[in-house]
Amino acid sequence: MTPPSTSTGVNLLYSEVEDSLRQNLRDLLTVRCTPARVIAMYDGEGDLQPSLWRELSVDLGLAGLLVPEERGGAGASAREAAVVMEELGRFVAPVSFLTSAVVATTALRGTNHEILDGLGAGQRTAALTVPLHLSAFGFRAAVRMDGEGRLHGAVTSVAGALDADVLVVPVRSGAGVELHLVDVDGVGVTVETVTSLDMTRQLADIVFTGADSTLVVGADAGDAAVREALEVGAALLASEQLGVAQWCLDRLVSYLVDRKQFGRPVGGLQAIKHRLADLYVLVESARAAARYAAATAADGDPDREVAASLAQAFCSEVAVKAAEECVQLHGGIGMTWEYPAHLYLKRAKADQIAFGTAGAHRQRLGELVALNPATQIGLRHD
Amino acid sequence: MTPPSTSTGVNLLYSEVEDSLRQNLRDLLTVRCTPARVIAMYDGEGDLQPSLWRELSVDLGLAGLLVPEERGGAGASAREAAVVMEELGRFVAPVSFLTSAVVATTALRGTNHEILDGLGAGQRTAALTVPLHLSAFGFRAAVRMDGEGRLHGAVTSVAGALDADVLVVPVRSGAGVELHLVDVDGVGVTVETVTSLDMTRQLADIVFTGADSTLVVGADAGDAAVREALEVGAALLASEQLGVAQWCLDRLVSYLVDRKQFGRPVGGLQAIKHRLADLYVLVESARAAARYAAATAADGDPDREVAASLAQAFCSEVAVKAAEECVQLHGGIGMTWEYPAHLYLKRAKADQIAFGTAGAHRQRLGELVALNPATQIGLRHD
Amino acid sequence: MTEDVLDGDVLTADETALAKLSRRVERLLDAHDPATTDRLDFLRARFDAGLAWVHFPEGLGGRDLPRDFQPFVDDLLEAAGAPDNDPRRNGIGLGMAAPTILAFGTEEQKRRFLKPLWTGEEVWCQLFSEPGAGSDLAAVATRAVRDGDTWVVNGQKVWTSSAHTARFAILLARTDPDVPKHAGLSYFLCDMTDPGVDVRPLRQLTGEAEFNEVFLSEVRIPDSYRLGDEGAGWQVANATLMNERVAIGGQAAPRESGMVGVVAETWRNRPELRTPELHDRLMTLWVEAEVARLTGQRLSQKVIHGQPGPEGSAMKLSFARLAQQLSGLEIELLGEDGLRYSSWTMVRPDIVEFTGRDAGYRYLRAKGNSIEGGTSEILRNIVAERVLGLPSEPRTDKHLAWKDLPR
Amino acid sequence: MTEDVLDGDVLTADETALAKLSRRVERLLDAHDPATTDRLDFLRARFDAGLAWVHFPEGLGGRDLPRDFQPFVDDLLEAAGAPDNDPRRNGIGLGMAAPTILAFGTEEQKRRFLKPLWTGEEVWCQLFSEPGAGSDLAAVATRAVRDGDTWVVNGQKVWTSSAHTARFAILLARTDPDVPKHAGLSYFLCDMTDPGVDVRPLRQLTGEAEFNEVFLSEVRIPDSYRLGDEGAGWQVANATLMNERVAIGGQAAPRESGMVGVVAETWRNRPELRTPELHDRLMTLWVEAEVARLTGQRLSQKVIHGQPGPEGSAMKLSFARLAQQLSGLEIELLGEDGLRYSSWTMVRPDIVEFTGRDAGYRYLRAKGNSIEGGTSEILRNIVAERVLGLPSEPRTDKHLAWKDLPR
Repeated sequence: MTPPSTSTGVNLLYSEVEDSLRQNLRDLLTVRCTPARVIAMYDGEGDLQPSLWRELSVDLGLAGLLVPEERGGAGASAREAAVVMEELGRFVAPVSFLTSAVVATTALRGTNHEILDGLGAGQRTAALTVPLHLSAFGFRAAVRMDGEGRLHGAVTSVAGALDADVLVVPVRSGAGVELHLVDVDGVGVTVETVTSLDMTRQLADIVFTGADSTLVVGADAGDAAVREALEVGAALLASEQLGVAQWCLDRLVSYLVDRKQFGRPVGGLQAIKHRLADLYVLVESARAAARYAAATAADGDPDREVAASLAQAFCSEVAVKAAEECVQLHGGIGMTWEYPAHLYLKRAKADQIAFGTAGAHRQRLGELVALNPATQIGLRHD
Repeated sequence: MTPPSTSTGVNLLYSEVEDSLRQNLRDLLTVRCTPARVIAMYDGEGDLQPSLWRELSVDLGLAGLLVPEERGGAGASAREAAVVMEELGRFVAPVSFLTSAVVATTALRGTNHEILDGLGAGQRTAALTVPLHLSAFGFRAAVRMDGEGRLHGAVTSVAGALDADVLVVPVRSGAGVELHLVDVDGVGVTVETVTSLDMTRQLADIVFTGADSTLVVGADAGDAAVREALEVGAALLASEQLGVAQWCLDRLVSYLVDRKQFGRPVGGLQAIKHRLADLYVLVESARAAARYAAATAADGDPDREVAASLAQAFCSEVAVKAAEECVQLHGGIGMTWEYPAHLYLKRAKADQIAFGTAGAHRQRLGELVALNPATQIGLRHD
Repeated sequence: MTEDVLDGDVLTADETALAKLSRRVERLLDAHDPATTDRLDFLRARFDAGLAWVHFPEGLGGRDLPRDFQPFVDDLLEAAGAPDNDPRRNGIGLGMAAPTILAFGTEEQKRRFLKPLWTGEEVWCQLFSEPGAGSDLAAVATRAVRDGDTWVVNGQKVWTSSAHTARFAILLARTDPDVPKHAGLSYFLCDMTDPGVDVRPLRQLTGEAEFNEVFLSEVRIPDSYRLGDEGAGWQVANATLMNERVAIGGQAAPRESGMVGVVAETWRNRPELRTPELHDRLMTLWVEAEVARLTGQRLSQKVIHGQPGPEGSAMKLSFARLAQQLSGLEIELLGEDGLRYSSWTMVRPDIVEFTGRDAGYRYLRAKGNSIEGGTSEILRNIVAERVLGLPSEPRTDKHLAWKDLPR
Repeated sequence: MTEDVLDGDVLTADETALAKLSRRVERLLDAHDPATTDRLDFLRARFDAGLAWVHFPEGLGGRDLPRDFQPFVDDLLEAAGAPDNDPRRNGIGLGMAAPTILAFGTEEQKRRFLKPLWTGEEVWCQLFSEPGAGSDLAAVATRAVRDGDTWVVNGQKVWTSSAHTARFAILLARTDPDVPKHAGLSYFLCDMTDPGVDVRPLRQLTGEAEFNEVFLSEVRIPDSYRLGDEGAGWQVANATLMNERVAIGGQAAPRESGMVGVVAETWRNRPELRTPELHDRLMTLWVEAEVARLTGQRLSQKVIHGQPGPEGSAMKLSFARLAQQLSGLEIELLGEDGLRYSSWTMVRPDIVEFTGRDAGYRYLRAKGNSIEGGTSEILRNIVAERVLGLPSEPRTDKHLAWKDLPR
């Protein structure tokens, strides 16, 4: 007997559990993750990150969301993680949820290694050691092992490494890609901070010169583990982008209803109204795309690779568009350091590059849905 | 001593001669080329074309504008022809000016052949026998000669052929491309009408099965003559596109100032005003691009190939945009057969394909200004 | 969740309802073998069995069930070879007149009109728009003057599809010019066979006359055909329009339905036309179309047990924009073939396929998508005001009597 | 055309004027050898010779010639190794204050201010915008109250570039709150060394403090420093803004100047970053930038003997949009490198280069291009109303006394 839901496909709504998770997180972030504290990070006054991450990871238990229950985690799915990403985006929260609790955890989830206990409990924080701009379909390992089993190589622009105590390093071997754990403070590991466009997800350049490591995923499975981690990262980044865009829209609406020029609220001028209406359509569309990516990732749906690229191709543009409109329609105040709009602009623009640009994902989709590119450049010259 | 004009480059303004030419033409077209008569052409009630072309070509002398003075023409330049194209675009006039007086005449201009006398006097009308969508840089000749010197081959989607008495046919030969004159009514020539998206520039499919012909340009010069003709065609088509866009903007402004909804003129609603302001910016920009293409074509400026592709890459999009806005902002009435907006939409859309699409011209510009494409598809997968 | 027991198993409420529906379908098929029953007899029997539109009330073709149970019934009947009611012939009747009659009609009106509407015996059209009242629908000037128990109607309507095949129309007319314009309208059901109704084809830019102009001269409508209260026509008409926008924008459909599917097929079948530029533009629109599809799916999941809200306006905005951009791209992709057109001959089609005929037709016809059923400009106003809560335009026409407004 | 004779040849009027200019330059250089003359002495002598801005009147640094003769003079002097007046340090003075003083100033004001302005001895800034009066500039609340022959000014201004290096400011203040807002403003020249002027850096999203906030407390301005009539400040300020928009959008420049040149160079130097998608987007923007350049060139040909009109607003719209799209594209093109930023350290730059520093800076700074000097929204209003003649918005703030307006 066919259940009614099949007539409309994958469930794209929020569950009550997700709504309640969102509310708890929002309550905490409203108090703890204020714009002024986030802005201070750009001046290197970064005491926000460690304490905030402790509260989220331990007190709210978010670090263990994707850790299997048998390793002490919540055993939740990408759906719940996506709701967390939305809220973190809404507050441009500078925490390691995406890098440690989503990407690194996904890379390790199949191992049942004890590191998962620490990750799930929020006692350890990990970072997959790949450049932030890398997509699942563009991944190549940059680190190699010497004859004595020590690691060598450089990986630039790694997100989350500055807040991690353990690095999950993809290592080239003859038989494929292995995953190794490396202690951030270990001998032969250099982590250099990078002044980043988005200082709320600051990057680091990492160099291995004969570092010790522990093998956790063998050469038969490492490549797939990294690609899955990056694909889930792309899928859930869409929810962060949705949160960024939603904040921009909400803030614009409330600002422009209050702001008066020429004797009228600016939000009542038709040209502004139409732009906000268009933005609303984009944000609601981004929500459908992000929910679909999360739901298919949660269910291991065969369409999940399409869904992840679809969501990145769409949501990354929406977040940038929303942040740009947010600065523009605030006028001068949106350009100031004190007003938080720029935090969202910088996050949105950096997110546009993260896990592959929209253009790269469109190209990938063409391969996945049999819409092939021109076979030759300059073939048609009419 | 440096003349002052060099500080601001090529003259992009209209001269008094051009203004007066425009006014004469507009006066005539206002009376003779009414929307109702143009619309009737879509139902095959096409008595407008021959009489109108006679008045323009003979009475106003427009057929001989580009014919050298020594062959009885006006010896004018692409600047003046561009102004004529603007006005013809403004009235979507169904005449052979572009196909005969610009393109075919340019192809033959270097020959000093007596056919130029007839063309210049408006007694003969010619059509370069190439598909309308072909660009100068995409040209290849499709017709060949048999051992007895007779022509064979098919050329589809030729503009102007239905109104021409002589065809200017590019013919492949071992040494290059020759140009031949062929009588439209001659033996071995079949001209089949094509129901066209733009019936004001109706196309024809032409088949040569052993047709007699007269050689006018030899294999050493034919290819260059055709390419120059198509380049000038592209350069001046931009002025037609400007005229189309200008009509759409002017008509919208006058309609929307009158049209009242919700107790106010629609043209006073801010969202509409902003769209019309954006359209004005596009139209004025298209004017600069079209004038530059005309001026550089007139002067044989080394930048003329860039200018022609620049103008097509820009103006073809502006005309389509203006015509689409014209239909949309008229509301229902813009969709009706009786209202002339659709004539401009169809002309603009067909013009977008003519002489190469905007995309093809952008690609060509990349080659011309050393902005090379990616050397390999799918190279960058981040 | 309530539980039920069927054949010994404990079932959810949904499963119980489906099982019951399934049996009801079996009984209908047993009593009226599709292979031997007259088409219309079968459709009437299906209506009487409550299997026409299951979310309608019992006795009016439905069973008071959620709307999303309908595809289950449709699939069973289709599998058994049963005829359908050819819904495309009566889109306005099914999508707009029926839900409005259900919501605002008297018992007599529902009994009289819904059954022949559903079976397709009576096709419906819509007499709303006028030359002077397009986006500003509340400005309709068609007058209805009471004469005892009937109304005498005079005026001109435009953009009426199916007027030449319709038996009835939903009609918006001005019954009181002395009050502000939104307050002086009433909503009627109009018999199109009345001798005062004159239907003339209205040709559009595609060459076809898909719509009509309708001239109303001394048309007499009984007061029993008024839908909703006198003066409440604006509220009733708005309910109709919300249904229209959901019908246009919010349907669940598989990937690559509609315009995007047409262009994707052209791309796949014509490799010689491909360029890198066109590929990226195609993929951009493919992404947007697929996201719009998911957005429509999400919307229908949200409203599945409720009424359509202003979110449907957002969907229609996306639908229109994508149809236009995709059909415009297709012509560029086709290049030379895009310069050709199938035929400009004036015809009056019974059914309109946005994706039918050739690329030129699709391009031209799609221009109407952002005008018909609410222009995209009006829909943006609706989204801005009703969804985002932004202030409305300063207006002078809301409080003056209609007769005193400047024209 | 009048003719003249020089060295036996018949010359056009233009040629005659150029020949005369050439001789005048020679005489200046003979009398003040750049190699041995103090920079400031040379600049003052150049001003006195009427070679500073030839389109200004004689006696005020010019020769009443068309504006396009200036590059000829500049080129001759540059070739002779003469110093220039470092115009970028005093952009507001040269581009906005000077033409406004010339158009509206008294003879005394012109004599007092134009020469040290042109030589750069006195840098100028602009005190127009306020936190409560951004796009709605006529809403300025800074008060100027007359006290005998002086005005006492109190208020707060924002977005003042060069305030920390400026000696003078052009200032818009409210002198009469009892009349509608456009009628109660006056325009002043303000001495920035007055003890009541407090300049504080205003940090912006790039990390820099390129602008300032300026607090005015009991600042005393002599009435002889009022520019234009009392109550005519709005008209004077509009003339200033028109000059600003032309200065921003309408300069003649070679192909690939500005942002498009930066991105094109990145493209040429980094072949490994190229993709087909990025190529078409680059070419699209390259085309638009080149067309915008030609449009600016056409505009300057049109206005070369006249005053800037509202068409300058159209140019500024294109300039801002292109700077934003190009700088946004550059970050995508750079990919990984686009994720990095040079430095967030707070600095107060003397000169702002829109295309300076790194890609991230360009992207962020360009966001201001559609806000400063008139937002793109305001410019669209100007184009719609003043160029296309479309009706203005219904407004309630044009006839009420300023003090009675809702805030």
